[in-house]
Amino acid sequence: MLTLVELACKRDERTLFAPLSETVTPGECVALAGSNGSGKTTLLRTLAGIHSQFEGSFQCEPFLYQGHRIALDELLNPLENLHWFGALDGRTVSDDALRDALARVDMLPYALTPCGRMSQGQQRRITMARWLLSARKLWFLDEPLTALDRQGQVVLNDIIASHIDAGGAVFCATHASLDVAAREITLAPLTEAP
Amino acid sequence: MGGLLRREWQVLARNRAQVINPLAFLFLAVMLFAVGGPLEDNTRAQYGGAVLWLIVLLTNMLSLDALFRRDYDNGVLEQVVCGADVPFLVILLRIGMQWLSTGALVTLLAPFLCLLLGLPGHVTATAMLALALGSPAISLLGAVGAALTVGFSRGGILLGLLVLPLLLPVLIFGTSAINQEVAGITNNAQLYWLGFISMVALTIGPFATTAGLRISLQMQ
Amino acid sequence: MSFTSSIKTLWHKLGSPRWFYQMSGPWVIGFGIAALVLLGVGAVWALGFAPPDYQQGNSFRIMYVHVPAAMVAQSIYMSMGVAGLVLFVWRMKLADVAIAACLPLGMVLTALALFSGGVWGKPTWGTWWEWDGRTVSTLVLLFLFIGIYALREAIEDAGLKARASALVAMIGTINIPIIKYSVEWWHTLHQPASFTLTEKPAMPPEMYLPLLVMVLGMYAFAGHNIISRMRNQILVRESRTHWVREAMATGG
Amino acid sequence: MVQFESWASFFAMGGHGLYVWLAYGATFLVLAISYLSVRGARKRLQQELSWLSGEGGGATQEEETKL
Repeated sequence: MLTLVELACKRDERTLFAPLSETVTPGECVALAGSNGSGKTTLLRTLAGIHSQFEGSFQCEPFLYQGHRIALDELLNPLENLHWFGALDGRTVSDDALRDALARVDMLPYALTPCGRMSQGQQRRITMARWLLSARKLWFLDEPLTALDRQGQVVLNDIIASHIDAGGAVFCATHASLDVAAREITLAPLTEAP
Repeated sequence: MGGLLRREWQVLARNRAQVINPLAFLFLAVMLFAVGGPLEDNTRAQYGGAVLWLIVLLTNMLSLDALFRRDYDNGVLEQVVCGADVPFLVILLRIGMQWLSTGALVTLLAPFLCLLLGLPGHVTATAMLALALGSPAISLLGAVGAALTVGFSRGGILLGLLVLPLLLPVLIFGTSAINQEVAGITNNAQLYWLGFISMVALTIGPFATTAGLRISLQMQ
Repeated sequence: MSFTSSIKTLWHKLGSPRWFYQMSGPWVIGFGIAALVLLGVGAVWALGFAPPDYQQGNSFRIMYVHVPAAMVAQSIYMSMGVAGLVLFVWRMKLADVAIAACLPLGMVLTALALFSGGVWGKPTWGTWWEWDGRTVSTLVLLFLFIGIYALREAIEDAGLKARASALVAMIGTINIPIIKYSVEWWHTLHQPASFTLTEKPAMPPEMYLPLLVMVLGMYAFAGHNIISRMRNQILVRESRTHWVREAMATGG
Repeated sequence: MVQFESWASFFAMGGHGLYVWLAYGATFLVLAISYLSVRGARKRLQQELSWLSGEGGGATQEEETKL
């Protein structure tokens, strides 16, 4: 699903970590550990095609990327946002699929309130609904646990577990450990570039 | 495609200030020029065309600065670049919407502006045609500057510095189209040139804007 | 080796700054000597031996300094556009070194062209600044340079700085012909078609040859200056590598 | 052949001497400054790096050579 060959990301012409070679197969959850500034976010953004300064290579099938930013338009309500993200993928999202996704994250009553007026945790839940609606099998999640309350974390672990069982793959950077059994990769930060 | 367009309309409907403020500034600037400029009507007609185009250019710079800023901050732009099959289309739609809310609207309001600027009646048709042909180039090339400067907090100045030199031909041909109409000389050449420049901007604009956004996104 | 394969190997070698650094040493000296000779001979020829202009007298000699500066400045901007294309398509690091090296000299020569243009205008038209087709397009060129310079100052990340300035240089280069034509057209509109100083009339050889020598001299100087700036840039960017250390130790 | 009879008329340049010498002076001054600044930057770099090559380690002070 995802193969990395001697991948080393660079920022401001400096290599951040030792070259990495990994493969992620369907039904696998990989947790990316590493101290702050070790390049976890940069690696995820490189795999998502946003960051373009790296050495080595990687192949990955169509993916879903969730960065630090919420990726919701604060002027629009959840329904409009999710419809738009569906259109971004070139799909039209049916109403009951929307209803199920929102129910799954317990955000159904908030379906029509503009996202700008929601709390950070609620917006995170709406992005989880977006993951459910996206047809992409490979998920890149950057610190998914941030701003989630206890109940939210339960929902998150439940979603990831069912995604893995359904044959998807998750490649996520996180400090707190996930309930799901995850293979750990640590990035060895390069103190002095060769 | 429909879904993408729907969101643009929704954002436009809920963020009307983004459309109204530049227009208000446009009329304000025209008034300032009219008050500041010479009073006799014959001289005012001579520089009316230049004033009109200058103000349209500068108002566009104001609205271009905020073109991608909101999506850049809330993370939607990331999803466009890495999620969409064709990010180019989404960005072309966004530029189109910006043109609608500035270029097209100014073209529709041109009769009032020509009136305020003391341009004779028969000039209005040419002014509208020139604005319609020239304003796409402003939005398309301006979007490239907006994409490159969205990462900086005070990007507005740099946006103008990067884009206005490239828009000099639009100012030259737009102004002389109106001036020659005032003098009664045919000005098809200028209109063709404005159309040509807009076509060039249409071919390189969206691609360069996408490349610019990819650069700015790496600055986050 | 067939022609195409030697081009391929050259292209491949250009990818490594080290090869360029070692190869460019003699080029810098060559360009330097050529510039010295050409500019020296050209200046003496233009000042002492070229005939004065029948209308303007001796102030015409400023053209031998004004035209080369304006021409080379524009060629520098065009080469930055090409370097930008190379950087964008083939991701060659050397292209950004070229853009960073071309920028200061390009700006300085454009400003110089504007200054000498103004000094030339004073005795000829009585004003230090004449809104003439050439002066306006040189002024626009200066703003295009300043735009790239300001953008490079605003971006910290070296890789992004390179890609952003490459993009702006490419777009600027595409627009230069359109801007030039529109400014020339605008000028002819305002200026009745009298003898415009900047239109190059068919010059007799004794006027034209010193100009050619001065232009070649200016190009040689630009070559020398830009390549030595590129070498400095390479030293700064590759300062941690061992080959730079050895080169420096042996005074290379 | 030489256009001027005497050195005096050469410098006077038929009345336009001020402008001609101002333009030539400025041009060659700018070229000289540009050349010297590049050579100066190179000398500074050479000292910095050769001093460091003795040390063998650590980064130089990363500064973009300006003009």
